[in-house]
Amino acid sequence: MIEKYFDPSYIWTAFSQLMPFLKVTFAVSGLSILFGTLLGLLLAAAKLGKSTAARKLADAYTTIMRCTPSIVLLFLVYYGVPFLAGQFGLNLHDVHTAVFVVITFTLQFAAIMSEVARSAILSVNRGQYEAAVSVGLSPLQAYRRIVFPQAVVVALPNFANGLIALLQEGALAYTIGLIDIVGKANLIVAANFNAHALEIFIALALIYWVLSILIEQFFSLLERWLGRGKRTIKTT
Amino acid sequence: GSGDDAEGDDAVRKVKIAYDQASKPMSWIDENGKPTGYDVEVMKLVDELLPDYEFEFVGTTSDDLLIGVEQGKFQAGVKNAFWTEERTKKFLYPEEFLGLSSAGLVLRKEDENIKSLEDFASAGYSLAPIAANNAQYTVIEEYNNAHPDNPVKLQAGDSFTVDVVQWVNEGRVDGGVMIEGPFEKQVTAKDGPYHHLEEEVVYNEFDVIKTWPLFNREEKELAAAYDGAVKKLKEEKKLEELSEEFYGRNLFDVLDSVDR
Amino acid sequence: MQQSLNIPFLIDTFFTALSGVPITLAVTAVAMLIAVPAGFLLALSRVNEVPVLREITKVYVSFVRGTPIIVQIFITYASVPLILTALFEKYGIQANVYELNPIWYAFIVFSFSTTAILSEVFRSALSTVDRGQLEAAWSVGLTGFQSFRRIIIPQALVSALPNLATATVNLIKATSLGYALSLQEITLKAKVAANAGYNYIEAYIDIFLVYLILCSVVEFAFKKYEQRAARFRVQHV
Amino acid sequence: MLEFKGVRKSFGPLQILKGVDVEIGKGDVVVILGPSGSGKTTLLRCLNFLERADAGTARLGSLEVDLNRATKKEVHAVRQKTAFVFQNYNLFNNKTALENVMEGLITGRKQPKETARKKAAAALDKVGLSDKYDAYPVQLSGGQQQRVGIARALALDPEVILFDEPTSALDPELVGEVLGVMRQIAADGTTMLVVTHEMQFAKDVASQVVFMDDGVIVEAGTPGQIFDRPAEERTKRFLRRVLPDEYNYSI
Amino acid sequence: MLEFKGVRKSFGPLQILKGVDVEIGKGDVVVILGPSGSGKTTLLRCLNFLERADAGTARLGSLEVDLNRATKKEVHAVRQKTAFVFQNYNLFNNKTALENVMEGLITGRKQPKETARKKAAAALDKVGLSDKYDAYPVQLSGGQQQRVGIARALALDPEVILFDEPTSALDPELVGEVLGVMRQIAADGTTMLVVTHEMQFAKDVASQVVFMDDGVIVEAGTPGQIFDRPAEERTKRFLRRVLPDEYNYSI
Ligand SMILES: Nc1ncnc2c1ncn2[C@@H]1O[C@H](COP(=O)(O)OP(=O)(O)OP(=O)(O)O)[C@@H](O)[C@H]1O
Ligand SMILES: Nc1ncnc2c1ncn2[C@@H]1O[C@H](COP(=O)(O)OP(=O)(O)OP(=O)(O)O)[C@@H](O)[C@H]1O
Ligand SMILES: [Mg+2]
Ligand SMILES: [Mg+2]
Repeated sequence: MIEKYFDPSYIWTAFSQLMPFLKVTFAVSGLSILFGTLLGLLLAAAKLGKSTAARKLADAYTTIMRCTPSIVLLFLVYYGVPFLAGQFGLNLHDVHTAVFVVITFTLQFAAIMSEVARSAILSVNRGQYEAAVSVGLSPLQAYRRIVFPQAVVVALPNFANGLIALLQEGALAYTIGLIDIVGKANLIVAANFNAHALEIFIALALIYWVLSILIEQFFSLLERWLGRGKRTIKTT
Repeated sequence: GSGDDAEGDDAVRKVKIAYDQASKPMSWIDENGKPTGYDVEVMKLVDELLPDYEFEFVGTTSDDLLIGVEQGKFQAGVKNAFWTEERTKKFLYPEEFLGLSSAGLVLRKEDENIKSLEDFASAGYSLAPIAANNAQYTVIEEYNNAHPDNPVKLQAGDSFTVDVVQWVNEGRVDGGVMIEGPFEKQVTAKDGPYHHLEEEVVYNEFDVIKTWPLFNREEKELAAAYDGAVKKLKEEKKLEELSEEFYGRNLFDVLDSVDR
Repeated sequence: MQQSLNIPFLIDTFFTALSGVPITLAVTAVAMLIAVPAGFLLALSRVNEVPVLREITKVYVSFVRGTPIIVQIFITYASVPLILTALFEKYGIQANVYELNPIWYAFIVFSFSTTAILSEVFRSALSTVDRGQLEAAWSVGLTGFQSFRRIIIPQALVSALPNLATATVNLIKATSLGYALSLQEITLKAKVAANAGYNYIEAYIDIFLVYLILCSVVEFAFKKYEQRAARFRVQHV
Repeated sequence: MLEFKGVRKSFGPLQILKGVDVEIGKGDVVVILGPSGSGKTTLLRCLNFLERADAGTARLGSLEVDLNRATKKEVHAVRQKTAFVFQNYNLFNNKTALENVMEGLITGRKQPKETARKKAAAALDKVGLSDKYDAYPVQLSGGQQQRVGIARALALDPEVILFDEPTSALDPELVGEVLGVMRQIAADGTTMLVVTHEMQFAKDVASQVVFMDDGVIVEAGTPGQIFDRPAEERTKRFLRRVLPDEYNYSI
Repeated sequence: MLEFKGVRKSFGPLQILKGVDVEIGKGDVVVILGPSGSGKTTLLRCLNFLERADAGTARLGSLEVDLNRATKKEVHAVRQKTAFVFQNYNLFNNKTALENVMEGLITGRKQPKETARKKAAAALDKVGLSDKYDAYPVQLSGGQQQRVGIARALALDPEVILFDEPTSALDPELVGEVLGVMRQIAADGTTMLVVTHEMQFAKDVASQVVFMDDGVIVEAGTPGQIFDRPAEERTKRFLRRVLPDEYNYSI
């Protein structure tokens, strides 16, 4: 029964067909991460700052993002943004699909990132800041030279997790017609009249799996390199 | 049209024609990344006949095509669309249909005798899920509304994951709605991926249905221009050739019996 | 050319979307019921360094974390029937795999992925409990099993709760991909309703609202429970 | 009463205990002194099987076990006869003071809940915590937590209580509190083996003082012998360094 | 030299400092004693603006500031003239010993890197850490970390160094190390304000001893006055409790 439908050779052909579209996946995730990180840092600053209104707003934003499935957010942005723009007489119809995908995942990643940054900064003992100002650094210098370098090390693993999560949520961009690797897989399946879809999906899964392992490895190397001061030396 | 003589002519209007990029053989992106398929090829011919217009083909999902045409992102779209009552409220249908589509049930060999939706429903059989935005879904739904005492079990799903021939053959469902073209290419054709199942599944046509391009409601002129062009193509039997090429059968032979 | 929102439809479809909540919750509940004990056992296998099982768990967790859930759904939906039929044929079991309601696939996929996620949640929770707690339990004469049941697990549970809440919320959100399994949950129901009049924006606003309400309630419930379970951590002095 | 012989333990290449013998009579209070890293904690942990010794035997009343090869049952039996008071308390964080003391009685010793509650309350009263039954560990000060730890050990009514630096995590004011309780328990005739840096306590309470260094017992004797007339150079050097009246300011 | 007046501070409804005045001459070593919770740490933190006092003024040489309303600039100026040695060290975890000491000189005082390096090395040498320049804090023992903390303060060449229980996180052997260094610094004529529980150090080194309780200064005087002839009942009670030779065993 299985032999009738399953032909591993499709997996290999699928690889070569899918690979060229990795660059779309990378471009879209890369931009989302870049913008999402920037927005996320702003949100984190709001959450840690003195203004109650800004903090409440940032918290509410995070809750909403946490509670919205990616696919729903994707559609809301894709259809909602041009719709709203249309209400103001703005025509966004020539904007490329990828832009909406980037907007969606920027919004989502910012929420993840704001929590990563917030908890990382909080994890740096307040004494570090106090010691810095006590030797005559200004508060800004204390953050820049003492608190942030330590927070970055703490944030790295969570940042990597967020990155992997984003990459995977990005797989849903095919639903609005983006031809990244999942979109391409969709096209291959369609070109085969939906036959041998399983093999294509397996190829897709393997690509994602390898990617996420690479990301993990990269970040654990980075962490070791950045975390020199945290190295624990076993002393007797 | 896209003819060389039109270059630089101010009067030429560029319009976006969306097509479903994953609906072989009606419309899809070929190995070279170029749009093709019956629906697309007809529109290319139309383009050639319309010197005042230049068509740009935009591949997308069928959800997006519907919303995009409605919102005016695209001026028109082709996706092997049937005519339904609801759609007339959102879209402009032209006078002239685009092509014909044979809709049928894919069944196991032993169910060969089931020839219509009524038979299928009476047998209490299960049907493969159909994407909710697909007109096939509406066709079945309309049947069900007309036969409340003998409805087909209809389920919405995702076209990406449903391989009707495999599902029927496996026994995962008892039958599935399919357009003849894909079935042809998949099973009947010698190089089809399921040619080895030719003796196990059958395709029983229950209807031949006209398919239409969908126009944005503002595009009355474009639709009229289209009407003129298609009329001419039909007279030249160009469409029958394309039907033969993409569906392996000239569906215009049975045009007389088509009622929707 | 631009229309405004279809408000009556928006309201009607909100209730249609709401009617998908029981299915969403059923899938969530079943996945959790399976994943909590299974994930815990796998976490124990890593904490206690059970040879082969530990390696398998690692690969399994890495696969689930490394691949999009939609791809996991595609694969499961395409392969499980094939595999089951082959097995049934081989062992002569008379059962029809294909009479399965799609909800069973949802149970399989989401239990499979949630188990992996929870095994990580529990592993890190167990490692937050100080080893001294175990030693103290031994020193007052508790056996290993008693120590886990009465001292370690209650404490690990508390530190696991926030992550458990996140996992639950993520699971609820992930069921929105059930459309690929023809699962009659919130998203699919609203989309089918939208199809009649092509009111997609309204439908997605409704879906968004339903998830927002659902997840907020779940988060709130977890917070309340956490406060109760963590009373031993609250300082009243 | 309690006797152990030839206790050896290595961590990897590092030999921590190099053959230690100690004998304790019923009602004795034996204090172990020694510099940091000399193996005092490791010795106590081996006796309670929190670490597996590489070699050595222990005799506890009539029970004789091999510290290396003891079966699960023997380990359990030893733990039932002894109690351990941890340096950093190790109270069960998820249980109140009373529940902390009851846990070993109910789950470990299978005593009925009511009996356990009575015993636990009595033990807490003894260490002066009658008003803290329902407090969770985080709600207690360091000295109070350490006293709950002692009550938890006491309530088990063990043949020996092992104390590992019971005051080193406390601030100077709380030290007095805890040592006071221990002194009283000693006066009640409980057998105790105590690792501590509190010289005053050793002088006042110990029936025997053992000085350990580098994994061996250097010298043992009454407090008078050890503090006033130490025989070994190593002991003298150590005492000079730690006795409170003689701070050594050179770096 | 350093003088502060009427320092008040509340946390919510809790009044911690209820008007504290202290005066320190150049080269003085002032030791603040007092039970836990009496507000000693809070006082030091207010002087360095790690907490904002509710009221009070400080005069540091010619600089006079309002502890409640000081501007950013004034705060910075005070911090440039003082240095703080933290109870739990608070070394910069991401910097080596040398970098820890250099940081304040380079970034805070804008000194050229080379000058900073020389000063930092000299300060580390002074506390006996010539061989630990490149060690990260995790690679240092508690006593060594505390000495880096002291070097970090010394290198800034501040007018006053504030010490908050510089030895309470150390084990008995390391205490001697750190007190030795402090004694030497005191002998060099550095002005110091020290919160500590080490009575012996207070006796030996302090030019003035201040006894605080419950947010007020109960009594101040020379070590001889405070230790041998305390005037206040509260001071006597406290000394009885903490002096090492007089453990109080009653619960
Ligand atoms: N689990 C372990 N693995 C490796 N080395 C260990 C372990 N436990 C203890 N050691 C080492 O064994 C030696 C003795 O440790 P132990 O805790 O018994 O000393 P101690 O006499 O109790 O010292 P202290 O007074 O500082 O508590 C130390 O050098 C320590 O580093
Ligand atoms: N940030 C804060 N919020 C609320 N209360 C505080 C805060 N910091 C200190 N306190 C309270 O202020 C009081 C005095 O604290 P402080 O640390 O100054 O005492 P201390 O004299 O240094 O005691 P110790 O000797 O234990 O260090 C304590 O009761 C403490 O609980
Ligand atoms: Mg020890
Ligand atoms: Mg203090």
